[in-house]
Amino acid sequence: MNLYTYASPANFYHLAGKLIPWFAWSAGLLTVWGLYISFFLAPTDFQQSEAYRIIFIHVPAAWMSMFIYLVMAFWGAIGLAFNTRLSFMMARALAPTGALFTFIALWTGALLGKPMWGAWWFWDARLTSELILLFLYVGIIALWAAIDDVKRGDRAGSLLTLIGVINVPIIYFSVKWWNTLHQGSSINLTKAPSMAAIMLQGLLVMAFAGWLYTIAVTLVRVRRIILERERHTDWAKAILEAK
Amino acid sequence: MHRFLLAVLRRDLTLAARRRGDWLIAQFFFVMVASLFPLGIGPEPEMLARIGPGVLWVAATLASLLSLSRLFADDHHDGSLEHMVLSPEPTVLLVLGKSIAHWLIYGIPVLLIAPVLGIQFNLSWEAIWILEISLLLGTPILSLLGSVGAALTLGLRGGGVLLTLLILPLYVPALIFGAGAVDGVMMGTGAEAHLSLLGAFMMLSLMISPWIAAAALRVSLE
Amino acid sequence: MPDLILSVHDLACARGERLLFKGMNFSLKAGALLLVQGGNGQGKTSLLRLLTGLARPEAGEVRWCGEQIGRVSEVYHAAMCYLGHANGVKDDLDPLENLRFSDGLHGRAFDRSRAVATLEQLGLTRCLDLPCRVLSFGQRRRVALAALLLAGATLWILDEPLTGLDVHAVALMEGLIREHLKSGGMVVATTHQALNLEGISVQRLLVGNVAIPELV
Amino acid sequence: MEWASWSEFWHMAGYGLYVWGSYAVTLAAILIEVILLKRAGTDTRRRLKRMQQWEEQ
Repeated sequence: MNLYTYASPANFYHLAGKLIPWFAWSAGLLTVWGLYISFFLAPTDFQQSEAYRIIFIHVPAAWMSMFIYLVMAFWGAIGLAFNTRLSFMMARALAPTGALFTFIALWTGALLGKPMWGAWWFWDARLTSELILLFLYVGIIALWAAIDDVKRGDRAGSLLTLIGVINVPIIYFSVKWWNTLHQGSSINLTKAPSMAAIMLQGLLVMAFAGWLYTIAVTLVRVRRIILERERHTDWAKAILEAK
Repeated sequence: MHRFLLAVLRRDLTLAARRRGDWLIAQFFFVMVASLFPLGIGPEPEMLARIGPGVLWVAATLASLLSLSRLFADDHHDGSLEHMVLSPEPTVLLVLGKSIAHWLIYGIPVLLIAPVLGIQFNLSWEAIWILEISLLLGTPILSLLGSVGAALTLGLRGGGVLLTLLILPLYVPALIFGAGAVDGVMMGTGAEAHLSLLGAFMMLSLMISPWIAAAALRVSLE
Repeated sequence: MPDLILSVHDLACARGERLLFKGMNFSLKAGALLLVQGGNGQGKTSLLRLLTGLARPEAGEVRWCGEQIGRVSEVYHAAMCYLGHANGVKDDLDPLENLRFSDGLHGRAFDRSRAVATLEQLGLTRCLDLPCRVLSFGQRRRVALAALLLAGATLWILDEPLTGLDVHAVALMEGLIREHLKSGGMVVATTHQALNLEGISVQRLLVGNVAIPELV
Repeated sequence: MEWASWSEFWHMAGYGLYVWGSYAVTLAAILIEVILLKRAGTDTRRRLKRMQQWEEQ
């Protein structure tokens, strides 16, 4: 009973409305803390100079981009298995933010690559997988955009996410393997040679901030989707009247 | 069960024999894409041999996409797809049969044409032999994964372009292992590892794709 | 063997955002015809697609002999044959090849002489070896009907089976339905045309809220 | 404290362009998402309200 109370879109709409400010504000606070660590507490890396400070965005963004994809696949699988409307809406609400983080990871990866290894782009396993992940996000969003029927779109998108989630690790390892064969020396963006504890702390704080931001944004988006889909119900009409 | 599978295969092959133009287009596309590269890059034999495997593999994936957009579309249009889905046999079997038929119609000709293009690209006989094996293991992946895309985009506006967008990223491992095998033999590092990984990826596609494609087909027909 | 029965429980159907109908209940026994009536866009075709299992209901269930059709889909699809707006006839194949494939779909061996006899019964004697592309719409519809007859299904679900058929074919169709019901079959059909239904036990179902004049 | 002065901070030992380029684009991307989200929210409400009025007629 308790579990299902919030699985109903109407209740979830109100709950989400109450939660959004909390997530948004804590995301903001954590970002400030994370930025403080990354610019003022973390020491200058003796090998890589100040440019390495980009990893405080790059790595959390890359984590988020992959994690959001997994969460989308999770919600999609739940939706397909139990036919719960809300889980499909969650999957849809997550996708744009996932694509955004993928883009940020790619952009910062390029800006990190230039000063460190002398090229804007390296076909290393991580960046290449991020690029393909971006393609997958774009594909899913395009599929949703192309299908007018809500129910069909929900299911089709979730199926595509699922086959992607099986494929992403395979892509990652195949690219990694391909990369070692072709480049000899492997470049790894995450393994800064001297990963100080304070750096790890900075990465984690930024990643948490990213999470809270994602949750806040997703809840806003899911509220909009709920309202759109439930507009014929009495409670949704009441909300629209009130505004 | 096997009777059902055979019926699907037989029908699709008969239809392909009646409409040769449809699948010949994909093969000509394969030849044309592969032939454009030397024109764009230059005729140095060493350079061509270096990029040959990759180019042929990319051309093969693009040609598969061209033919995949029609995999279910024609049957959907004349209503026979509904009859097939409503048969007592599971939809998975239907999708499997159609994927196999697609491979026979698209993959086998690619296998036949590839050596000729390999010669154009100045590949050694050994490299051509490995290219053939890699295509033999790899083209079924294209048909199987492609069936998922074809089922998802069934009946959508601009379905063909969308199919490309959805499926090309999923082809990446096949492309890497397939072209890598030929590269490996040319560089003297051997092709076995690539080929076994390609084989493993094919088995995985064979086990998973028909289920997802069948689910997608039912969703698209709803 | 339990009595064959198709039943619908509290069925609701939505298309896009619009709820077409809800709370629909009926059951159909062997030997009976269910005539689904209603105006355009009221959900007749949607109802038939729910009955076949192609579409999934918004709420409620369709049951075959008391079991939800999704659970017994193998049995149900062996006992059911659907004829929709599209004929499901391949234009590049000739009528016999089409029937051959239809047999293959149901896992049966192809009985050529029976197929020829059925096509002849439907008046297609002269075009057995022509690709269906050159046949008229009505003739292609008859090929689809031949597949329906050969399928040997208990339950026929027919969406506008009379469209495009001439007077003779309509009479033929009436005869076929009558025979099918007499031998213990069931039929669910939509039609805009009048059918001669003397001596048939007919159930009528009005879909949607637009009443239409009686068609008999 | 790592930095002797603000100018040193902005300079980032010569890597200012890369570091600030990353942070600025990230900030811009997030701001754009938030703004688009806000706008989409009001747009949706307006559209739904309009449709509701139209349907009630």
